[in-house]
Amino acid sequence: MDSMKRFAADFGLPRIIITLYLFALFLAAPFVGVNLPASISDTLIRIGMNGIMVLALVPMIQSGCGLNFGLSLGVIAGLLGATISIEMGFVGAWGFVAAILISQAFGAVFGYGYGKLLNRVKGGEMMIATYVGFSSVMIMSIAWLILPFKDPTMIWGYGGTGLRTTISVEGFWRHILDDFLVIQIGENFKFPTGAILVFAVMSFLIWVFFHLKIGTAITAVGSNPTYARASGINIDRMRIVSVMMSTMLGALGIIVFQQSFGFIQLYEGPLYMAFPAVAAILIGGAGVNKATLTNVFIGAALYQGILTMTPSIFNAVLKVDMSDVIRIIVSNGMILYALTRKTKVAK
Amino acid sequence: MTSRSLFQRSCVLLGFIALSVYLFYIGKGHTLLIDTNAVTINGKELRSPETIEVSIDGKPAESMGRAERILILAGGPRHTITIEVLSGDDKKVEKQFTIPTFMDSAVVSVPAILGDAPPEFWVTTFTAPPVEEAPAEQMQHEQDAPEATTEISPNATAPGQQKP
Amino acid sequence: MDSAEPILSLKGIGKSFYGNRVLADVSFDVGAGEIIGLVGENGAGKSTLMKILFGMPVISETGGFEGSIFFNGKEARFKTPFDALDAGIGMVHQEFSLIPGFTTTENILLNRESLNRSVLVDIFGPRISTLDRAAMESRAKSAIDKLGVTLDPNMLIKEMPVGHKQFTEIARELCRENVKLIVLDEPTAVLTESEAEVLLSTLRLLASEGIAIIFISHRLREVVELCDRVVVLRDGHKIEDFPAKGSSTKQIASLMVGRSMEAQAKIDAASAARTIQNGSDAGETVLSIENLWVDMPGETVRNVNLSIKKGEIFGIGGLAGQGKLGIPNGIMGLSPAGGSVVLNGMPVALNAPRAALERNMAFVSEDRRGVGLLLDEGIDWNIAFTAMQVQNKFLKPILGGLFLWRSDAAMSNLAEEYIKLLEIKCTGPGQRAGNLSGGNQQKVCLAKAFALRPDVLFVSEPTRGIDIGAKHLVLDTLKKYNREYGTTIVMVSSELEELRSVCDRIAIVYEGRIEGILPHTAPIEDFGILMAGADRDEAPVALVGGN
Amino acid sequence: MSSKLRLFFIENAVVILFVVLIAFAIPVSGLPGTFLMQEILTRLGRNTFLVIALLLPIMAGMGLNFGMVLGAMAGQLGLIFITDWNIVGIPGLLLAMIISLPISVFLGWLCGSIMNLAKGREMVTGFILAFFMNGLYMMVVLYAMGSLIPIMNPELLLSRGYGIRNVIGLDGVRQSLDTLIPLKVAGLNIPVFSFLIIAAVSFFIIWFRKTKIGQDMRAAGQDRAVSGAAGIPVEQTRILAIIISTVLAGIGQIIFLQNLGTINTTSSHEQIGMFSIAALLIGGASVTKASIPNVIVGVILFHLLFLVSPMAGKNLIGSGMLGEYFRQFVSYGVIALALVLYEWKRVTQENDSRATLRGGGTPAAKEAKGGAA
Repeated sequence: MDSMKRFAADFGLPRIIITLYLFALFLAAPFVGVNLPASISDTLIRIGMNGIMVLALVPMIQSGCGLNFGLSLGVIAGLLGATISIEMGFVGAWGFVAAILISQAFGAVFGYGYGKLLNRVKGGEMMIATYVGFSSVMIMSIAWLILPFKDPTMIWGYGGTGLRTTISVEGFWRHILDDFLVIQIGENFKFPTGAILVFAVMSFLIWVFFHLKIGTAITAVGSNPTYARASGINIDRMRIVSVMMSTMLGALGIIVFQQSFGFIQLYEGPLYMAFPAVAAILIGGAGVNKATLTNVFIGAALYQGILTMTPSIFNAVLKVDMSDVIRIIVSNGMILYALTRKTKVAK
Repeated sequence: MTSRSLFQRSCVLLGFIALSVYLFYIGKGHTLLIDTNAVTINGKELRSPETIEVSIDGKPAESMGRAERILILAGGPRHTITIEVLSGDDKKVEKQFTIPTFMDSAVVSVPAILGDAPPEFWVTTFTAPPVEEAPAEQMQHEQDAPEATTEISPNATAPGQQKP
Repeated sequence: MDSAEPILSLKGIGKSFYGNRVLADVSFDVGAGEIIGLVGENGAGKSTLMKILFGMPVISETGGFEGSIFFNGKEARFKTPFDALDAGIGMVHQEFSLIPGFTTTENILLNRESLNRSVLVDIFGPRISTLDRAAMESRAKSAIDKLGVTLDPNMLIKEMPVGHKQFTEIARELCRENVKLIVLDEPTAVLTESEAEVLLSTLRLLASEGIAIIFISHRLREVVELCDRVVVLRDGHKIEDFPAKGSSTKQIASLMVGRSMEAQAKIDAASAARTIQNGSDAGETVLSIENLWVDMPGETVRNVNLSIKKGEIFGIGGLAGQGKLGIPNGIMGLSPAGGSVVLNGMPVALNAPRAALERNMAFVSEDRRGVGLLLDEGIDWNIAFTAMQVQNKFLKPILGGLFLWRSDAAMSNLAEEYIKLLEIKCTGPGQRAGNLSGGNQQKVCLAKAFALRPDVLFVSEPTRGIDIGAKHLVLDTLKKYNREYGTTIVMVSSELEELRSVCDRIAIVYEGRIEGILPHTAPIEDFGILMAGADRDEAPVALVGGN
Repeated sequence: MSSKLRLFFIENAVVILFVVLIAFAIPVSGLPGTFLMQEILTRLGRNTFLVIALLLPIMAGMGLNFGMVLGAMAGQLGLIFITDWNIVGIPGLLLAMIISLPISVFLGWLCGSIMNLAKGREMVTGFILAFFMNGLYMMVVLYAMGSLIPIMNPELLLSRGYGIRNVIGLDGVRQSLDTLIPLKVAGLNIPVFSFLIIAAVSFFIIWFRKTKIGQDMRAAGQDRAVSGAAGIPVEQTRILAIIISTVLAGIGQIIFLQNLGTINTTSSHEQIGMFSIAALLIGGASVTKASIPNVIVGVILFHLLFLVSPMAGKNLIGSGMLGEYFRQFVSYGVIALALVLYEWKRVTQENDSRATLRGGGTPAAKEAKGGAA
């Protein structure tokens, strides 16, 4: 019995409530005429879309840099990759790969600078990450207006300079992953094998990374920086590696997101992108300086499950769409819960 | 000390409650419908002069013909109405009247005031006649902006530009 | 000095933490206007005694204390420090507890400011009234004048010289209405000579006005000059309580580090059994240190010169705060340091922990939980980590050596090996280091260092805060490793007995310099002399001794 | 002399940067001087109160109170009720403030206690708490009002019968503060009464700093351990600082919306926290030190920039949006800059203070070096 109690204690009351809430939604679905297979398939698609964004938080949490509210920097790198790939006219799979490669280059550069900054402000990372993320989104918005993009599908209709706010990836690499080896059961259950596959592969790579020598060192830096320093680890370099990884994964994540969403959202699109990912990994059980892959899987599944099930169930039952309000309360409630736990690292 | 401070604190609390009630009382807004239709009081039929200028609580005056009705918003229970008769013996009348707090809209009869009818006839509560007039007025206020939570991004279900 | 009826008298005070006896049957009195010098090595129980006097919550939380305290003639049991403060006992800590951005006046009267009572008090409570700055300044001035020093009441603390900060704290304690006893914990530790002199004269002035003073310090010279009586604590027992006049720092030092009877027997047996196989000057020098300075907070090393022989167990002792801990931290690059360190003929780069580790030197830190352990990870991680990172042990190359894969199996085998070797009581290699006992945690730190197979092993305070059984095991393991693998061990400890029972030669550090090096068989008094830095100050004390 | 000058520049680097920026942007924007003056006067009357609400938590060591948005929500609830009851003019505003009082005291107490749970990261906790409470606020306003909470005036409700409309006109109370004492000087009408209110709250802050509770806040702000040891109830003092800040933010929001004339129920409170904090920082305040002059200078510079940058963007690059984004970038950027400077100074201070503890470490090093050489 006490192992149950221990599991409940460390799993945390709010997490239990959320899991029960989602479970209730899934149970209620058939009774209120909500098509269960469609909802499950919708949830899976969204897990494929957002999974990598949640995964991107793991390196920085492990290295003790805290919750990466500045994930939008990675998203910006991804947007640059996508737009440049479209500008160069790459289409289909090659366009998708080009977008990813370009975005990884930008992600590395942004991550390096961002990591250097965070090393100067050890202890106060989270708030600074938030506002560095916000200001860089705004600088990019100015850049989107000025950068010399020519591709007709992207620039404003009447030939002005500057890119449109949302650019369709229709002709380029829309659903390239979702439709890859897609498993279609019945008319409304679609398993996005491509996206889930990429998410699984990336998670495996992260798992491998944290089994390498450098990964072990990063985990030690997060767990006790003085111990790591006394063992000859160059703490600042390890933190920069973790920030670069987080930013590059963010860049990859947004591109996978866009191929499924079908649109690239520029200007203020990425402003609040970090918060759903942070909420998801916290719902999954991560702490402010400890995150495992199970946290990512459980978190992404729970969070996206709630996001898909709440609107359909509430519409069916109460004829009112409170899903937006519930999403805000649940995700921010989880972040608040994590922030008020007693941890010494990464304010 | 505690009994004294308890007493003082309850005084402050009561003070706040009293102040709120007072503010509610003197701040309550009313819609006044200034009416120049003829009206018969105690058997005497009173008619309003050809053209007059009416102003409430010193606000800019508005000219009115016979059998017209204009709408003025005013706050508080006590009001002064100044009526200046332009046609004929240009008499100027200034009268005080009060409106009960919970009477949202009230009809103020100019002929009753000019004809020195007893004060209780000056103001009558406005009962919205069933059909023809109410909707018209209703339409004018209807600014039902679009639903608060509709998404502007093309694909509504996916979390596009969402607040956290 | 007229101690008609003692302000404070402690009767049979005893305390044990989790079965570990820290204080046993300590009793002494403090009369009005009397200055008591309380001396004793770290861990002798001084700070626990003060915590008991002040009713710190940590005492009641760990089972209260034995014996009784009489203050002002009445039995007193202070449940919180505020009761003690109100009763009239003031405390001046070593680290300043002052608000940097406040002026002297504001600090002296912190939370006892004089207020002009405002009419709103009944509604909003007493804290709504404004401060009466003028009255505050005059109260502060009177407290400062009592000290006989000149302090500008409106100067901000952060712009103040260190000495003035000390006086501000004392003034704050004086300002309490019925202060009768002031406890000063290492007040002169951060003062220059001149500032210390001024402080001593101030304390004499306060004593003459009838305030009792407990003066805790490691500067024995000051204790002799200032105090009326000296109370020596060792291992939780009150060893001596004698008038300071006519006593010498040498005498006090040797009392502080003298050994109780059974410990003495242990040392004689151990040293007799061990043949002198590595004599002091035989064998070539493995490590030579010249003009080493280390900037470690509270343990500054000013100028250390040592040469350590191969296969030797070299001890470094000395009183707390004299800089002995700074030496290993400096050499291993954990604190900023300078000077030259040559290992096997080749110089070692300082300020780079990696360089020291790569030169096959290992360090078991005195700060177990802070530096020595990964509390959230398992025992296997803790032991294998440094060896893995520095010597690429427990790693399998994959993809043709492009990456190095951590083999958890090898790590847990290593952990199993050391669990058996050091008898670490745990549920297995995976158990989190955080929930091991103190003794077992120390064994894990040792295992971490042994896993590196170092040529030179620095060990800092290996037996502090662990139970007796674990102490013996740790020391025996060190000796075994030295015999079997010939590892040169440099052991830094404040327990002189241990040093004398384990080490071949022992250097004593005083004020950041090596005062002298003695063979382990040297008599205890000689160590006492070096510890008190006596030979350099012997001369002046003798001259002045007559007062 | 040069070092003092250098110190002056470092201290007010941010203010000087913005003065230069605006001096460059005003001519480019081509906006007439009188228009700018008039706008600045109205905005001073409108926003200063909100920025002043930030001063106490900074003094109490809790940094920039991103949780002031909770106060803005309370203020808006007050306004919604008086609009529903159709209470007009000054009495309406006063009643709205009285209604918002208990709500913001409760929200302030809640925010303060949660911040006490996350000591050391009060700012990010306040920031997330603002989003969290925004969820609850939207639930109350969009779903509870009209259904659970009786709303008499049907015009306020959405077409579905419950939930407050997106945009509410405050015609009953619009501009009632600003026009209470009309004064026209050289063609500019000056909201005298609003300035009186701001003067009143400034004196309140100055007086408050002199009280014992103000002194306790300053002590707790600089060193929690020492003030706790001296017997100051640190936890309650910090909560009180947040409560007062939330109450002032509520009142400030009512003044702000009265001047604006309309509420958009779901969004006009969200940006208010960020704009007020950005304004305060542009005025030269830092995360640990802020004064009333910082507030005034900050509001003027921030809003000058706010007015000028879209036009400057249009004239420079021909796109108004550029100026808009530049304005947002400046607001976020100045907060990021202030946070980085604060943490950077804090980290270096920690290293220096360790040095002083060494009992003059550096002389020891010099002496030994001297010895070695």
